[in-house]
Amino acid sequence: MISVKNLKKSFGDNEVLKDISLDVDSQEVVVVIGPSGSGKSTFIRCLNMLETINGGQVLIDGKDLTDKNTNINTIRTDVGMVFQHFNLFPHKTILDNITLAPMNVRKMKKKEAEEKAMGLLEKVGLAEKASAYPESLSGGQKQRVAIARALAMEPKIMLFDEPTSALDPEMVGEVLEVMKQLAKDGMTMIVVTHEMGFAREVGDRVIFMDNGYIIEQNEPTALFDKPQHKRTKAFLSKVL
Amino acid sequence: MISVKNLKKSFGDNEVLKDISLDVDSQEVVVVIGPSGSGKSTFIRCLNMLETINGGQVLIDGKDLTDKNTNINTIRTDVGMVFQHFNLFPHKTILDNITLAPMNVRKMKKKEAEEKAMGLLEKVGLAEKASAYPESLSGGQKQRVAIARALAMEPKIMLFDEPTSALDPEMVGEVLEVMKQLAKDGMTMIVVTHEMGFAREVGDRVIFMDNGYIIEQNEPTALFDKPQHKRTKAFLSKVL
Amino acid sequence: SLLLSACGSGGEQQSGSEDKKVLNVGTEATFAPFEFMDKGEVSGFDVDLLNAAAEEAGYEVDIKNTGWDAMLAGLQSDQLDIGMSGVTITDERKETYDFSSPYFESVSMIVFKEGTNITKAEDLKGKKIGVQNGTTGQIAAEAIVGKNDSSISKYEAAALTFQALQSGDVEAVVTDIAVALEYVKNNPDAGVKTVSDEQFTPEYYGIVFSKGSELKAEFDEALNTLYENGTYTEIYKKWFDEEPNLDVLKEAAVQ
Amino acid sequence: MDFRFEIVQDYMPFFLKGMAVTIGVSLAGILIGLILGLFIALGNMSSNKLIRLPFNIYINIFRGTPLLVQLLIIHFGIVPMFMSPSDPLVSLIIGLSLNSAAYIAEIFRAGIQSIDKGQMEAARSLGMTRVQAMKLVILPQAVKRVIPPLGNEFIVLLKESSLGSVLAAPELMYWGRAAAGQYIRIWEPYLTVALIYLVLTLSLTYLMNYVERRMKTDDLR
Amino acid sequence: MDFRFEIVQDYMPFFLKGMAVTIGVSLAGILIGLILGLFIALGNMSSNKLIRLPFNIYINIFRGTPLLVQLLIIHFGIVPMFMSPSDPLVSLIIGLSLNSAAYIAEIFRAGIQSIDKGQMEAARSLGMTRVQAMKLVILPQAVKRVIPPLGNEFIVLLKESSLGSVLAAPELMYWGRAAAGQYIRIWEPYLTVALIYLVLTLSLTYLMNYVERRMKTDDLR
Ligand SMILES: Nc1ncnc2c1ncn2[C@@H]1O[C@H](COP(=O)(O)OP(=O)(O)OP(=O)(O)O)[C@@H](O)[C@H]1O
Ligand SMILES: Nc1ncnc2c1ncn2[C@@H]1O[C@H](COP(=O)(O)OP(=O)(O)OP(=O)(O)O)[C@@H](O)[C@H]1O
Ligand SMILES: [Mg+2]
Ligand SMILES: [Mg+2]
Repeated sequence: MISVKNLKKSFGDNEVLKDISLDVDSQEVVVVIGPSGSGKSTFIRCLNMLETINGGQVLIDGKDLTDKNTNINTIRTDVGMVFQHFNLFPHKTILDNITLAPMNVRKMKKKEAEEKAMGLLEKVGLAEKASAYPESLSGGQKQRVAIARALAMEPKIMLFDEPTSALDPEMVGEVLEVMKQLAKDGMTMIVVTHEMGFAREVGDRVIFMDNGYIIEQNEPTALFDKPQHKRTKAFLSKVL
Repeated sequence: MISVKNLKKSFGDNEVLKDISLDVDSQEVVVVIGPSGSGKSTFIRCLNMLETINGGQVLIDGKDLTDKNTNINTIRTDVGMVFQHFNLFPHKTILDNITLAPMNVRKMKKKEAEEKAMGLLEKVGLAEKASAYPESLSGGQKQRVAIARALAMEPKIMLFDEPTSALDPEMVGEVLEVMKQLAKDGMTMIVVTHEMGFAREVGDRVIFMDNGYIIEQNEPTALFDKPQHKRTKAFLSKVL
Repeated sequence: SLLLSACGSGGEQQSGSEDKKVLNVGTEATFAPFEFMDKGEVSGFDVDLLNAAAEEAGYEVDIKNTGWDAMLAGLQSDQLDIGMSGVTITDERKETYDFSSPYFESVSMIVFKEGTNITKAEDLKGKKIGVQNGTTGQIAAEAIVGKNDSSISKYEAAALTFQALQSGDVEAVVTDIAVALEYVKNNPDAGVKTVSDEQFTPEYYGIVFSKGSELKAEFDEALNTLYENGTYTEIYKKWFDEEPNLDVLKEAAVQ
Repeated sequence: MDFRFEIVQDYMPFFLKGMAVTIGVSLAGILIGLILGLFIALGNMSSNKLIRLPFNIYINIFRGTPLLVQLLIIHFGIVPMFMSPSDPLVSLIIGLSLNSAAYIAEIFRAGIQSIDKGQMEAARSLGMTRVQAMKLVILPQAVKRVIPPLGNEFIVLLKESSLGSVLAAPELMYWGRAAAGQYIRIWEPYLTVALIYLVLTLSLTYLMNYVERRMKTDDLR
Repeated sequence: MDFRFEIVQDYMPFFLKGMAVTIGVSLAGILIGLILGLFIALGNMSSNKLIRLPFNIYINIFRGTPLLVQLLIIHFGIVPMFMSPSDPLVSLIIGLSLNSAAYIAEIFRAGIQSIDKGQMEAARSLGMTRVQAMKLVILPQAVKRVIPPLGNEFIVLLKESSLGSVLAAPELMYWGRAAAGQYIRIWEPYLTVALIYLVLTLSLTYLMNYVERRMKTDDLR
């Protein structure tokens, strides 16, 4: 599904991703952890070309992102993204937030898009908020809408960049619940998170990144309980 | 040390604190928990008059905050405050951040203020950063400086408003460590936090607020393990 | 402070009681050939005449290019003693200021592009006319087509008036003969023609004083002397290359 | 100093006509300026340096030279090429539009850049093109941010339209100058004209504050 | 159209002198405007409505009326009370200062209000008075934010100083008008003058961009 080979990315002189290789299978849930500044966000942002790639190769569902003939907008409809700060469109109702891209990118009919959106809102438990504006929602509700919005494009892969770390603690659970359901439904997911409970329960694999490299990867229990690398140990000791 | 009687506070029509009464002894560490919007921040901001009080009475070390003759600036030097977002002064070095108030409010000599500041930086483990600017520090380091800055005024009470919730997880520990030390040294503290581990280990008492009221208070173990009130239970089930 | 100022000016006693009094004069030096900046120096017919008249009346004059608005405000606030800027004498204006007896007969002239059908003042009717705001040209044109008629455009400076003619904004410019000729001299290939008409009633320029100024009488007398002793004629010929008609001025002065 | 009210009275009909013209040309100027300004702002934000260049030059020239000179060039140099005889009102509107477009472009740019980067990223990550994201997500939000500075720009324009008097466009200041020319008195006409400008700009300011306050209340953050 | 270069040549020394005056009065105007503007901004941000009122009126009047009228009133109404005869340069500097102060006050207000509220709260919570917090914490940070808009204001001032020609202050536009009056031609003097203004404002723009870029590099966030 996703195949990353020797990915490199720099901002100016700052080499943020040094040599990342990774394969993710269909329906796999990969959790990425690592200290702040290690390049986690940059890595998943490269996967839907929010950052330009400086070296190496990324294949999404067989399509090469570094190939100039690849249409990034098509790729992006295949790769949904959920951000730490939700990034809902504040001037649109919840329903319009969700239907905007399907109607304008997929050229879906309004009625069809809205039916679909209502289905997704049902799924994330927010059907009654359809006509509200984002500002009236709590953080947890916003993030669930953001997930529904991404799903409306029927992506094959979902990327999550610390989806719960801007939330008040009592709202973390509801978002993780939605993500668990998504994983259960067979979505391919890459999740940057500090929620170790989620990683343990849902993750098929946990990747520990530091300083632009993948230092260690393993099944969650194995990685958390028996980290092999010194840096992994040091990090886990602080966070767990 | 602190005595709050029937405290009331509204923003316009929105009554945020409805009837808060609380006594805190010298050297006591009180942890305040509760859902978002319950009024925790507003409550501790009332204690050093960052919010004007609409009703009731607050005595700090015997001085009545609602009395017009009370000099708030003097009260504030007795009550240190640490904010969620650090609020360091970006245009000043770390050392100057700490010496600014002692020199200008307490009219301390520069040399004396700096010696004292270095002592405090030593205590929070950041002596080598004295001449750095805040932007070059990590979140955890910033918050430790903010604590040192508050301590430089030699307050009798320290207020903390979610001091670790803007931090990356691997930096939470270092800040809590400093706070623990402070508690051990006998500082009177009121701490709004979601770090239940800290509450358990350091707190003398935990207060659960909801919707502008203190719903329940008890020793940490008692409150966490046997919450009496329905709302307390509901909240704890989400967060623990 | 008394002490200080006494110390400061210790050496030089002001002994100028015998020096001539200096009069402050304002002008808007954008009205060639009457007054204009000749590379930094205010010069023109008005300047020479005023200098001569002042000499005659026993004054010195300090002529500054203050600009039009500033000249008027200066007169009204008594910061200036004299305004000398080809100012047309009208009854409306006399309510606010005192004018010297007329020192120049301003006859208006029509300037138009070659090919425009204008032979006399009446032809202005139905045409778009450009004038310089507040000048004799404006008075003359308004006498033909009516006050503040929409066919009249008032420009701030002579240069703009002629530019408007060039760009076709207006079909005719009505202005003082001297200004018209000065324009033709400076812009020989402008492709314009001029025509004058007896129907334009002559207007007169006067030196402007604030209301009730004692200077008026002295300068009237001085002007008279200049008419008599030939100085006026000399200055006139220097700037306009022809003999002045002194009788007209004297006659107008009587009215 | 005496103040002759009858001068004000005499010229009041002209002042009122002039005021209407002033309002008209300013409105026309800001409206055309808005359209041009948006276009220039988008051009000036292109990622391609060569596309940016002409827009940048445009902005610098129109912000860098006195409007008076711009008006003269437009009226006497450019408009006559398309229109004969050239009408000073047309030239004034063109001049104000082109000039305000340069300032409005900068207002739009600031407004667009003040929208959180995450909005563009979210839109792009949903597969929208840059243009779609601009049109559907960024601009609708930027509109609110630019209303206060646009209001200011309108006030500036209102006052600057007084330069139209140089072209003999019959706006408020033109009639003020005409009155001053007739009576060769400056205070009566200029103070009256200043008062009218003040009334216009203050009304605008209050209108703006009202709009801003309303926008804040039903802010859809 | 023929362009008579000798006119430009003849008047070049005067244009250069005028340019120096233009730069001088604009500099003086912005410097005095800065001091006044800061004072007005602080007054206009007082929590007391009655204290705010006069500052608010000041700002509205100076932003709401044409600078031309302000200059006339200052030169003929106010300056003569202290100085006789009043020097047009002095009046021009006073007028530009008072006018720019109103705009600068708004720039300062925006700058101060853009500083995160937490900064004031942190300062107050350490026991500083409002004045101390302003002086030690808020203003030093606001200074950076206001530099770009102040640069713009300086450019505006530079161009508006051309109204000094109405008072016969011998700045750049004055000499442009003088040349136009002497030769009864507009293009040679006005285009030259416009070019000089453009050079001045462009130099300033580049200087400003340079300063902004430098500030970004050693930004002490
Ligand atoms: N747009 C950018 N321009 C320049 N540098 C950047 C940019 N984005 C990220 N960086 C730098 O790249 C490095 C990695 O950043 P990244 O956001 O990928 O880390 P992260 O692992 O997601 O950290 P966090 O846990 O704090 O989100 C950091 O040093 C950061 O400063
Ligand atoms: N300055 C203010 N103006 C108006 N309303 C305010 C203001 N500050 C807080 N409120 C309101 O007061 C209520 C309580 O806010 P407060 O910040 O005290 O809650 P909290 O318990 O600290 O929540 P959190 O955990 O999110 O920090 C909220 O409804 C909030 O919207
Ligand atoms: Mg990140
Ligand atoms: Mg809070």
